[in-house]
Amino acid sequence: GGGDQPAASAPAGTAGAAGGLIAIITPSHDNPFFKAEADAAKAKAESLGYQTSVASHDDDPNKQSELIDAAISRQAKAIILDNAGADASIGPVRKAAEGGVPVFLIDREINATGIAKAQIVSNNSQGAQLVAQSFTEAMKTKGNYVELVGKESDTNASVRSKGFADVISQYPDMKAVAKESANWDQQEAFTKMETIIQKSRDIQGVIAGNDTMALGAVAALKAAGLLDKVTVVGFDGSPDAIAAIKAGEMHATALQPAALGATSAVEQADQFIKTGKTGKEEKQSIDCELVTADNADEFGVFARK
Amino acid sequence: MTAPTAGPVLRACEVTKVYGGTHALKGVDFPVTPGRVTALFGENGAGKSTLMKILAGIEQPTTGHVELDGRPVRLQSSRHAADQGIAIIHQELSLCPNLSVQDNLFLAREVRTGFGAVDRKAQRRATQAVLDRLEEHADPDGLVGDLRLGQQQVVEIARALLQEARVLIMDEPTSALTAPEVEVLFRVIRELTAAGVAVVYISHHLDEALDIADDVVVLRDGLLVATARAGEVDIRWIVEQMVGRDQDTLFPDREPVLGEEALTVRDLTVADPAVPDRLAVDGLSLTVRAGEIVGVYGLMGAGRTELLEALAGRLRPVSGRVLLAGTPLDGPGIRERIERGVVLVPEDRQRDGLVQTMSVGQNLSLAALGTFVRGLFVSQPREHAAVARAITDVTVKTSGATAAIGSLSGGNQQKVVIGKALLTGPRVLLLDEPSRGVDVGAKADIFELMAAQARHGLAVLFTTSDAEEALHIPDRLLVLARGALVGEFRRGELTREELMRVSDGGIQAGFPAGHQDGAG
Amino acid sequence: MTATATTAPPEQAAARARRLSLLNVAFELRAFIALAVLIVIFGVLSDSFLTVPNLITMTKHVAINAVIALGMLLVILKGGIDLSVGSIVGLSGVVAGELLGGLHVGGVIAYPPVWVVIVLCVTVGMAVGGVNGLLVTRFNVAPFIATLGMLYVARGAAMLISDGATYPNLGGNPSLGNTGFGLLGSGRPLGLPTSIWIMIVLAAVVVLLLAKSPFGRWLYATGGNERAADLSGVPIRRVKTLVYVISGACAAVAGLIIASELTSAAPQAGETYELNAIAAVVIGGAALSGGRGTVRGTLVGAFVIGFLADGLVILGVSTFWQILIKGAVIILAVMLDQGQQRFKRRGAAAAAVAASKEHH
Amino acid sequence: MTATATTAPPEQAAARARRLSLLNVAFELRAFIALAVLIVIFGVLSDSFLTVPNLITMTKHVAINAVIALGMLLVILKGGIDLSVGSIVGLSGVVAGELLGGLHVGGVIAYPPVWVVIVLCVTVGMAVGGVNGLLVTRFNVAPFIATLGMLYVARGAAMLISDGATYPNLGGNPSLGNTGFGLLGSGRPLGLPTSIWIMIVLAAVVVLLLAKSPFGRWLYATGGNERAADLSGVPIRRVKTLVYVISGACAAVAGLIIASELTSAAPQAGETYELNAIAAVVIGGAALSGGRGTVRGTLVGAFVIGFLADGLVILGVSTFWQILIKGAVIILAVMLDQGQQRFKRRGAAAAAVAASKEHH
Ligand SMILES: Nc1ncnc2c1ncn2[C@@H]1O[C@H](COP(=O)(O)OP(=O)(O)OP(=O)(O)O)[C@@H](O)[C@H]1O
Ligand SMILES: Nc1ncnc2c1ncn2[C@@H]1O[C@H](COP(=O)(O)OP(=O)(O)OP(=O)(O)O)[C@@H](O)[C@H]1O
Ligand SMILES: [Mg+2]
Ligand SMILES: [Mg+2]
Repeated sequence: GGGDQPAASAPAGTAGAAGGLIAIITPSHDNPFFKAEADAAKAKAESLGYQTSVASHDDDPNKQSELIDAAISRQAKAIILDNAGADASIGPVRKAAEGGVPVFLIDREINATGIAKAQIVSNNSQGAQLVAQSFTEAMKTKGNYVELVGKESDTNASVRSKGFADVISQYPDMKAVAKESANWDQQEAFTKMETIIQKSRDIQGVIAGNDTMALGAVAALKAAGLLDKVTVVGFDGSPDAIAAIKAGEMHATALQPAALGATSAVEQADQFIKTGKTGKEEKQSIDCELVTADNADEFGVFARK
Repeated sequence: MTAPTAGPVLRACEVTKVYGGTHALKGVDFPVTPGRVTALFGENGAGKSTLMKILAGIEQPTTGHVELDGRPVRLQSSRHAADQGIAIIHQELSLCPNLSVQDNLFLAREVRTGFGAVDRKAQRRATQAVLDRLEEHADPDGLVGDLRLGQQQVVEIARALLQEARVLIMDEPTSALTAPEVEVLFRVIRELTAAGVAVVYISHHLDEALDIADDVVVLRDGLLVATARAGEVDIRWIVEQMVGRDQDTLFPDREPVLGEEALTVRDLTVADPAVPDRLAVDGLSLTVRAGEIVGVYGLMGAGRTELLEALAGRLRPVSGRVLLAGTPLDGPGIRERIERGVVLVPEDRQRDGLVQTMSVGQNLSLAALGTFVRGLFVSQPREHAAVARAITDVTVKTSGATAAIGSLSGGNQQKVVIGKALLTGPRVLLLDEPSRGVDVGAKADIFELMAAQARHGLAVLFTTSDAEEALHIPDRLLVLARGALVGEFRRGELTREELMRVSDGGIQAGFPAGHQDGAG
Repeated sequence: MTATATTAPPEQAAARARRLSLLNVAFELRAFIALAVLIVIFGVLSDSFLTVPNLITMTKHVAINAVIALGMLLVILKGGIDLSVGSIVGLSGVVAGELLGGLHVGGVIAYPPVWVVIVLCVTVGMAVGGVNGLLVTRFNVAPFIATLGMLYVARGAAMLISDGATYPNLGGNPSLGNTGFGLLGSGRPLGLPTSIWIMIVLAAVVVLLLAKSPFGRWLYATGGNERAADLSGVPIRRVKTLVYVISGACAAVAGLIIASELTSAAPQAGETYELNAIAAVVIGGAALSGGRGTVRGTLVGAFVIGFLADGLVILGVSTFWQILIKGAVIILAVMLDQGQQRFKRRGAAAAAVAASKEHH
Repeated sequence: MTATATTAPPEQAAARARRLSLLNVAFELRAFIALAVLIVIFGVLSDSFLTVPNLITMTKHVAINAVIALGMLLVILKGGIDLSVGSIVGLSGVVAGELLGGLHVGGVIAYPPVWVVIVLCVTVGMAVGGVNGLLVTRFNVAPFIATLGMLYVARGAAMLISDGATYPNLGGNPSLGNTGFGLLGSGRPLGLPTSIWIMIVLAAVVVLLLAKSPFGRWLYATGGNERAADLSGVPIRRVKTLVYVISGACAAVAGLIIASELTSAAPQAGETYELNAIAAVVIGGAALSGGRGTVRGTLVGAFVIGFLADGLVILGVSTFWQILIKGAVIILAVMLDQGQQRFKRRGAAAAAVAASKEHH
């Protein structure tokens, strides 16, 4: 929609008592996923006649809490938050709630209910299982595989890892030859993958906690001339990954509909601001979609075209 | 005043130089004549080095200018001056210890091969040649940092020679050299002047300087006070011009009242911190009584600084015992020794004496700070009172205790360092070259101060590189050579000539440099 | 005559002293001016910037960096640097989390009261600082390297203790008598957040320490000229070790504040905080070479960095620009400083010449 | 005859020279020993460690850090430090990505050939280094601060240019004639990865520069005794500026290698690489005070860090332990260094005493 108009010229009062500030806080925009998320929320909010302030907490819980403070003291109408840690974020979110600013969580949940108005998270565990399923099928349910885990101190890393395990553990012939953390980082995934290959070239699959790491692994496998023999799957559904899938370098990824979550969070915020309720229960999970060569063309930037 | 005959190649015209609060030069007009050796005399702090630095482009005159071949020039840098054919041997060594001898000699003047690489062979040959010319046996590829101070000074000389300059400035080139080494240098200088090179020669060894000089110029407190032909003057005249007053007023006669033995040192041996496999102090013994002023004379590198630093607790002796009024002083570090009454006024006040970032008052009170503490904090009234007293006692000329230390003249800075030491209420006062870089007035004050402290029963042990001081100030003079005691004399027992000879460690000319018959 | 020439007569010297002190003020104002400019700009551009609640909030954010920076100031005054503070922040939080979660002694689980937890965390910080000091003074490892090593060691330790996990709800449990940890972060004695009070008190203590105690004088002396300080009987080793210990303690306190505000402790907390602290100290006019620097300057520096960050967020400036601007501000501040220093020197020299003129 | 103790006739001087050079070797062996120990340990614990392909891979990983470290070595030899290299790595990758994506000149899009891209990226790196040099020499900002500021500025620039996004498939397009960028990372001339060749060539160049060129002498002189170097007419400002420019260029090359290996460029690439580079140089026995350090040592240092990291991965040691161990190794290496220095001095002193004793 025509949500690109600057905050100042936002059509005031499109919906009665609208207007006011909506704070959008996400992890660093140097990851396209969060950028897409933030852009979608911003566009939606402005189209509904709100001012927006977009900021990134770079996964530093303290910075996040500072940003929330700022939003409170600026009497924001609502906060759209992709948080910096399931436990580390509880305090700040409660603080906001007590400060009279409703918080709407997207993408990542927190380990507490009743303090955020909504927790709209893409179902990581479901997505992980989706990917793992297609991963095992592609590997004919047997063979050696490597798992690249995200930052150990990030809940999504463990949730996804667990989701993978739930599926793969059903197949006794699938062996994990290595499980390394690459901190969500491409270069680190590349280096670690190369080293792991040195340990054993007998690898049929790589399952990564996000697409950045998956692409790092792809580069390493390509260099080692193993790519065609190895099935690589990732998570997020980033444009780069989808391109790689089209190119046949990656097998699959789970696309989290970032835009969808963000926009519906803003809609519910708008609802709440006007009516005092969201009309939905707190925990809402948006299922991830499996992206493979078959349906890759149907997807754009973290959303169906 | 006689003017030099041939037209000067280089000339300082009405040059003044101001450092912070110090007026190092006050309108000096100084000509340098080709083919002649101009000896520049002056006490510590007279402004000799400053004048030379200006002629060599290292410092810019505050007012006035420099003329080369009669035309005014602005020498922006030492390099620029060097390109004009002006070479200088710096008073304080300026070599890179982490580079080899040849690298130092050719630094920024490297000989290059066709590919623009450094031509080590050529450099080594040239280095060997110039070292041979100076009869120095150092290895062209050895690290300068491993050389004896004297050898380092020869390297410094060699570098200047390599530049084949028209004007060669030598600021204290022999301060660490032994008589034979000096002989060699003089031979070289004569060769140079014969070839028409203009030489400026500065040395605290007056007779040595007078030997080599053709013209004599005397500076005092930044003013040019006299010029003459070397043939027409004698040392006595030079000293009068330098001091500008009757010797006796500068060196007051005193009758010491000697008390108990305050400081006793038995075969003290100290390794040179800079060059560990060299002993700076080698099995030295001495005593100083309360109320006595003992002087230590020696060439640079003789080990005086190490001796005093060992006594003050900065250097750990390798062996030997130190007794304070009979009780052993081994073990404890600087802090404890200060508390027990042994305090050092260091040689280099910029490096070891003053904290440039602190005020005059804070510098004065630093060493005695503990005594002003009441409860948790430093009691301001007590500190201020003490500081005020110190400022008047040591007669520091300053705008006040809060003035920046950098705003003081060299002499007054030195007085602050002494005042700091005295505030600790010492029983033994160690001073390393207290008169270095200090003007005549301040110098007299400092000697008077030392005398006064001695009268109050302090034991005073000080070092000097100045023969006049060595001969007149101390009640007893110890002469050091290469860390060993080579002579001990009462005041008046000794002439300058004897002093010079002794201080080489009793070397008969002809012996290879640096050897000694452990005399003493 | 010549005597008067070598040193200016009192009245002129006094005049010069006055001029210098004036310049000094101007020179410290530099940081203030930067801060003022920031406040004005942001105040004009956003009406929500200059509100009391926002100012309090921003000050609260500043407090954390300021607390670390005050410790860093001491280290820098000594002529050193402490890269390990960021990791100490994380470590202290983790230790707090571990302790509040209960200690397994023998079979039973003991829940230490909050004050004990705080004391222990600060002690841990001091211990790490102590190691830094030991490496620097005894094994004369360069401060940069020693604290760089400890940066990794302390972070690794924090990760290992917590196994990379975050400690949730540190609120404590009334039945266990270990509640009250939250107050550190969320308490508001006299209407101001605790962290601000901590900053104020700490600043006051450090001011006293530097201005009145012998230690302060020793510290300035050691930083200004270590050799001279040593020869004057200053216990330089003790001074040097102590500053690292204090710096460690400050970092630990900051870690506690953060953990308490979030009522949870993450092992990766505090990454790159050392850089912000150093920046604050330097913007405040301290010299990395040591001996020069003030508490006032450091606080102003911390405010500059903090207000800049928050202000840019309020204006909705992109994070990318924020990074770039931060760098530019650091460089500019120090360039200004240098410029002023040079100007100062020239002024002094000029005065001296003038003085000399009158005598010839 | 105390002669031996005080002055040295040729043959003795030679002897001392030999002794010192021996000690020097031992002292560099230190780093080698550390490396050997690592190799043995890992070799024993894992049979896949000491295989040729694995050694090649690990060397490839080392190469990136080594390339940066060689630039850093020059800066440290001068007595400075360069914190901006990590950001330059990111920036150079981004610039490469932007250029390979095509330049919009007027209406049309121009696709510069790969060699142009490479040249431009290196130029950008040199430019950033040039700014560092300018700040240090002209505005005498402390190197730590100047490069800290540029760390932020360069990173911010990288983020802004790329708008935080990663540049995918830099493989290029035959039709556009800008292919071949991948070779930098994946090419294997003579069986060795390009990056290793780059490291070897660069190391050779730096060795020549330091050992044979006047610039090398000037650099050691400036680091050893800046005043003396200045008085001898060494253009210290040019020397200082140049080292930062070279360091920037090296970082840019590293950035290109990474981008080419991944055939994609991320703006946040290279974060904290500066620390690894500094660690390598220091473990290699260089002194942060300047004037002391060698290419050999630096390479060994880079290998120690690289092999340590990869070895721990092969052993499957947790990332947390990896962090902690890295810190410990850095500290240990430098402590060893210091220890050796002191030992050296004590030994020498003892010898001197002995010498003088037998003559009394
Ligand atoms: N860089 C400087 N900063 C401040 N004062 C200085 C500086 N250099 C010299 N002075 C002062 O200038 C005066 C003259 O110094 P200079 O070194 O020229 O004397 P000198 O004749 O060489 O003494 P010496 O015989 O000890 O070498 C002294 O008072 C000294 O303290
Ligand atoms: N052989 C040497 N090689 C290198 N450095 C030396 C040598 N001898 C002395 N030095 C250094 O020169 C400085 C002065 O020499 P030293 O203190 O040993 O004798 P000194 O009589 O005090 O000379 P000075 O006239 O400088 O006081 C000291 O720092 C000392 O470390
Ligand atoms: Mg002189
Ligand atoms: Mg001395």
